[in-house]
Amino acid sequence: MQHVYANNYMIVCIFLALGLLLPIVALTIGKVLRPHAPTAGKQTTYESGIEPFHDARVQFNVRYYIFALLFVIFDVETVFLYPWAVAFDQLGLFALIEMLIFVVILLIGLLYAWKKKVLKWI
Amino acid sequence: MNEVSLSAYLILALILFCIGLYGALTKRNTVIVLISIELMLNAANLNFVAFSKYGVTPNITGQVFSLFTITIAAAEAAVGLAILISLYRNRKTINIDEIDSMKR
Amino acid sequence: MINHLLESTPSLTNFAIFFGLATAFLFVVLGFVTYAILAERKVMGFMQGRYGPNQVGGRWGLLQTVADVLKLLLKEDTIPKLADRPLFIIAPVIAFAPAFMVLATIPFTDKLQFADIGVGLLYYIAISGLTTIGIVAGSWASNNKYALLGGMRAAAQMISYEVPLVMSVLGVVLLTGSLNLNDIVRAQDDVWFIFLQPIAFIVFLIASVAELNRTPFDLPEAESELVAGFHVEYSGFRWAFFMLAEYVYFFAMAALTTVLFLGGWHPVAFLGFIPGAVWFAIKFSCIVFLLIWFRITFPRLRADQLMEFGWKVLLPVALANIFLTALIKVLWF
Amino acid sequence: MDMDTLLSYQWSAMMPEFIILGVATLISLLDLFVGKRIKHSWLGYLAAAGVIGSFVSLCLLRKGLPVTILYDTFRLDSFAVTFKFLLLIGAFFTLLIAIHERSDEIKHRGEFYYLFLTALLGAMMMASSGDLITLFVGLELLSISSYILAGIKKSSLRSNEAALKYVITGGIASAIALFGLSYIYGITGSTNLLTISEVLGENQSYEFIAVLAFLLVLVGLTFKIASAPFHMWAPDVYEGSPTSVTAFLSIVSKTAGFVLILRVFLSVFANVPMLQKSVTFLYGMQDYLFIVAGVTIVIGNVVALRQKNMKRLFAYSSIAHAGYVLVAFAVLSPFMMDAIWFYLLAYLFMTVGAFTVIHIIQQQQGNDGITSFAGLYKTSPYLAIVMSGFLLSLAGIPGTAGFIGKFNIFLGALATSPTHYVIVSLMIIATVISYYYYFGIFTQMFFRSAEQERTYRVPRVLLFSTFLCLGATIILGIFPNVAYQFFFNEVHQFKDFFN
Amino acid sequence: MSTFLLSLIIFSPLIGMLLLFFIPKNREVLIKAVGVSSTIFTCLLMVLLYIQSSGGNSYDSFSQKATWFRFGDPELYGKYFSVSYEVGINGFSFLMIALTAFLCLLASIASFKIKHNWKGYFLLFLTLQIGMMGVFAAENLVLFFIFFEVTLIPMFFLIGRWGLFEKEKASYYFLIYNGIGSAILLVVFVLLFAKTGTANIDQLQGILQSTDAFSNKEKLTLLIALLIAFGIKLPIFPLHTWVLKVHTQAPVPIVMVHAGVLLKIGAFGLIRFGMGFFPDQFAHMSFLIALLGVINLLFGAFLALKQDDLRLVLAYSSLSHMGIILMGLGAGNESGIQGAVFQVISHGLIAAFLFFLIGVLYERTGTTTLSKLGGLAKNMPIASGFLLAGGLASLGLPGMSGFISEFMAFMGLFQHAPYLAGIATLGMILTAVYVLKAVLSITFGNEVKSVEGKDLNRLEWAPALLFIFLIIGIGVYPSLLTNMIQPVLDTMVWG
Repeated sequence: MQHVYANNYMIVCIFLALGLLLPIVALTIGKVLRPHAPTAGKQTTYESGIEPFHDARVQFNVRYYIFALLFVIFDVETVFLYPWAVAFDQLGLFALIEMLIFVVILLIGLLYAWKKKVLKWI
Repeated sequence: MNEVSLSAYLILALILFCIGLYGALTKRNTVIVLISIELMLNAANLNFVAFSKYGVTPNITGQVFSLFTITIAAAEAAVGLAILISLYRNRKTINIDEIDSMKR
Repeated sequence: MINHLLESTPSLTNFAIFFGLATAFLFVVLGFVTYAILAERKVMGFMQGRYGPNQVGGRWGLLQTVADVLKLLLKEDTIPKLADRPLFIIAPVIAFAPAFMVLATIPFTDKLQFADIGVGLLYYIAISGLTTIGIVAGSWASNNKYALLGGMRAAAQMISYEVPLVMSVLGVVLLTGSLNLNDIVRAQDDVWFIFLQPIAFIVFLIASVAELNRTPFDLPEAESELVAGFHVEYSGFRWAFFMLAEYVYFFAMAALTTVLFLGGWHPVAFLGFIPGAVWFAIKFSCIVFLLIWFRITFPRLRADQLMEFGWKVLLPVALANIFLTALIKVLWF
Repeated sequence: MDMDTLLSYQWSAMMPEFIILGVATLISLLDLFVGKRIKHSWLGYLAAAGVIGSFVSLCLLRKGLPVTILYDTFRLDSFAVTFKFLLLIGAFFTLLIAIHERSDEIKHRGEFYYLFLTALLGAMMMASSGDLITLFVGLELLSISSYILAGIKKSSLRSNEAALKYVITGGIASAIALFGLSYIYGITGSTNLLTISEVLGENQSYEFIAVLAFLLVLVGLTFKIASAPFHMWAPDVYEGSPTSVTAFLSIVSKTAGFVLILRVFLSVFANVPMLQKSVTFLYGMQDYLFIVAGVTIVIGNVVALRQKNMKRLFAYSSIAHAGYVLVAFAVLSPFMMDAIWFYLLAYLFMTVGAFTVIHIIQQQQGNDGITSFAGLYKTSPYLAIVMSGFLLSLAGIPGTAGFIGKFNIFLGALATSPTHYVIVSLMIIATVISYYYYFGIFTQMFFRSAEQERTYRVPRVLLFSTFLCLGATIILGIFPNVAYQFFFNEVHQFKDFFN
Repeated sequence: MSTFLLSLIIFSPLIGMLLLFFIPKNREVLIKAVGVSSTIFTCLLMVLLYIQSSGGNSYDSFSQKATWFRFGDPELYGKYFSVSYEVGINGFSFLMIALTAFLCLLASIASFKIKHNWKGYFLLFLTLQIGMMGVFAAENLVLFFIFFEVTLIPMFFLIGRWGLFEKEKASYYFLIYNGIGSAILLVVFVLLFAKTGTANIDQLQGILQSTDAFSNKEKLTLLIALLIAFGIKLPIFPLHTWVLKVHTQAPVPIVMVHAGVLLKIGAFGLIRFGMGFFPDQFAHMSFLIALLGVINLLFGAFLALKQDDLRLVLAYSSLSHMGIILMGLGAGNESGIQGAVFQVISHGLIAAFLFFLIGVLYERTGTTTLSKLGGLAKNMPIASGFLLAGGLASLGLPGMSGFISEFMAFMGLFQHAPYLAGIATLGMILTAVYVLKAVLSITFGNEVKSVEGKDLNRLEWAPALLFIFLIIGIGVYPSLLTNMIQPVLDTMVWG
């Protein structure tokens, strides 16, 4: 059984290796085949034909970050939901109530964000 | 692939922890500092999980603990970033050395 | 045979064999992508009352995509001067590798599966999240306003829909009691989860479309406003890898939907004599067709509609579904 | 875990926590849905009422201890009860200050109050935890809530900086503590405090790791009490945060930190023998505790001499006081519990009172430099006299609670072993040094004159709370038996701490 | 009645404080009247106590004891520390309390010159009085320490708020020096308390002498610590700087009390604890103590000679006179100790008297600089007469109280260490020189500065006369005091 476990993860590693290898190999082959004639014009940043002005790394609307924070919270919530769901048969009704409390608290958080107009995009 | 021994995990965790600590204490960019803190927390997680599997008395508690830690770490990171954003709005920097409006 | 291999001691030979198999599979996937693109164009053409590709490779345009790929391979590769070069180069790889990795755990039939790991579903979800990093990295490295905008949108969209996606699957997990994809398929022996979990299925489908950045949720690459979104500066094969990643995800997501909701390789009622692989292919194709159909039918959403829909509708619905399922399970089973 | 076992638990033991949680939820919902229509200070009074309710329910729970529920992760023993009293009283007074924070600075009043309550909840969980997990979760609940509280003045740069520094140091500290906890779990295979103690007692083959874990946890936990290796956040955070939050940090959060230290170290390490030496583990580690305490005392008092900002000064002063309490712990005397408890009680009243006065003056003068107190005796004799009471107590002058607290610590230290005279002398000398800066405030209040004449309006609630605090400070100083009697008789003793 | 009388005396200023509390702060006359009446009330109670003690013979009935609070729990730890409220007096402490009450009365009269904030001033002044009387009456280490510290805080405010130009600096000097002193004292007390489990002074004395709870070395260390602690208060030579600041900067009534009583707490403590707790070690160190006394004497005298400010002259003279106390104590025999105790009382009176006069002088002339004063006898003959009398008392003219104490102290020291005593006589000569130099230059020297105002008024000469009366009274009829302190001395010298 131990071997099955190890082998399975070896496969995963192989997939990772292949996933990395394919682009590398393909791009290397491409390098051999494709022409290489850079000009200044080709290397400018594309900006619908006009000359690019100031740095592209502009400041973003804070909403993006707030959504990221929301995501972190709710994604982590699933850290608890998954084990609970898997073990739900053994846990029973009480675990359901417990999880309900937990989720309700998080829902209040969502509600909070909603009410505070955080969920409104732009 | 032989069974990886406990000490390997512990050493890895210790290394991660030290890297995190070093980063947290020396780096000037606040985001990197926050990431370093995450690294430290995750080193502890690694310890918990390793002990939970290969420890003196293997049991599930360590994994449960690490679940809690993950959540807490996420909350901490979220709060930290939120504070950083609000600071950035006022101060326009995330460089920890420049955050010194209160002189000693 | 594969079981035997799995039980043997891990060794270099094993590694070689697995590697060979995986490579073979990689080519299958590449083949699928090739023909999926063709199929998409064909179906689009059909629905829009035109022919679609019909020059290269005969009347069906069978070699059209191959020709496209070859063209891309030969195309000059330009990297903008202001770009962050190392990040620019590595971004497509980051985007592609997880897309292929997730395929490792999908059970196509009860025998044809690469890695049967206990937390297959979690693995899929965890790994698939990584692609976002590739996209954001690519957009950041381009140092281009359209690209950055597209990348940020992509990130926002993908993380927003990741939550309902993950939540909707929980209904299935609740019914199965396992994260193993094999177990999930086996649990659908009698009745597919699409019937037990219709809400979850709908949420999952919508969220998966958003995750795939496909119309009607293709804001990150909205041609009419952002030119091409995050990959505007990419050309040649680097661009191809973004596209490839997208289509491999398409493949993976369709396969996952099949596994989770359509009973995987299980046959319909009495048609058990047809092999599982065929059943899987049929269901899989249906999903693929459905997604292509979406693309042609629906107009693109506005960004605000998109985000608000995800957080205000899908997430509560998914959560409600979880508790409905749990409640039903406690009360009736 | 089926329904019956769960229903058989005595859930009422968690009543105080439930009340706090319920009120916090209620406030958040009220704030969301009717927030615009009600006066925001009502939310504050609601929160205060919740604290009082929790206090009352805690009073009702005093009998029939200890109660342990949820597989010993939550235990309500007399230790928890007595220290929760401190937490609740402290939270109550800080809430009163919070209600009077200027509304143009703190816009999110609803959040402000329920974060207060959740932080309090975390502290209370820590007091009652019998398990490393609940302990850590409580700790982080407190920490994370207070990070936000420190930064609640969103548009104030200083508040932002305070919060950021707090997050970073707090994060590092809790990571270090957690790393230590992971080793404790590793060598014992349990997260239950008492089980850990048992296992450690039986199996001493991992003593090196135990020592490492002890030190890591110690270093991590010093963050909460703002003592030596992790004290540097305190001045900046105290200065930058709103005064009510500063008061909260220096009272509730610090008390919670000591609760945690006592909980972890006493229940885990107190009964564990040490291999090389024929003493218990905690005695073996005593030197480290002394170093931490001594360095804390010296840093707190010496650096405070140079401070020109009231809140900064109080930050250093609170560091110094943490050092004093650590001395009480480090000497490992049998009087430890009551000495710490009494000192924290005294510290609570005097600090909260002092912060209330600072708050009033800062609010109406817009300046929290030490010179803002100049001529206070002229402009507002009441405030000046009340403040003097608190300062005298902080300096440990007889007749005030601070003296009795310190005296108890000295007595405990020297009664345990005369060799403790080193740390005691250090502490006493440091106390004399502290006269210098405490009396510097007196100089401002009584000897100097104000730059401009102004009158201070003291809100009625704060008048009441300062009066109460002053009364308590003096009564505890003259009749300390009031508290000691309560401690020894009313709550029946700490015998239940170790089983 | 008699059980509570002592406590009543100690806390009697509280009544005045309570009254003051309700008087509006701009009612100057009323406030002063209440302040003075309060001190008179205390004095009356002292007289009552003297009568009740059957003329100063038995003080046992005044002892009072009540349990106060307790550290630790006997059931729980098996060990606890109980602190009681214990007050009691013997002849010596009775004299000290009487001196305190008397000086406070006169100082409160002198306080009429205070210019502002009378209410706060009297509140603090009365607090100070409680502290001083409590120190002498305390039978318990903790109580002693509490009263000791209670004197500290009012002094800080009184100096810092009502003092002269450098008042803040002076108040800080006072605070920090005395803070350190009390800190050392606290360490010693807590050590004793923690080790023996009792804080009662008599019991401790018994325990320390009968058991070997402390080794000789520890006892010696403790004694040295006590010497430093009380040496700061007394003050002993290298620790004296703060006294100069206080004497020059503090308001006059406060200096009166300070020179008269507060400095004596050091001597009192040294006798009570140093000699009482560690008699053997004290005897062991007697030469050192006597030497310190001689150094104090000479140092103070020499520097007093050089000063141009009357306040500083008197400050150094106080220092020098404290040396005599140390010499007496260092001699360790009956006459030495008697001299020391005598000196405590007599210097209390003389120093207070002289500072009282300085206050008058300063009010009239606006200066205390010797070179700016002179020819006072012409304009203010009565004041000059008092000044001269005070000066003579200070230098130890026979027939005045100073003579008795100095004579006895020297006699004791001659028996104990004749050479040292020989050197010390030099100090006596110097004392005569500087006192006469200062006093004569003021009274008969060239008139430098014109004096505004008249000679002494009723409120000034009456107290002065009272001072003179007492000083001469003791000088002529010393057994008035010796009878009272004899029992104390017996226990101290013969064990």
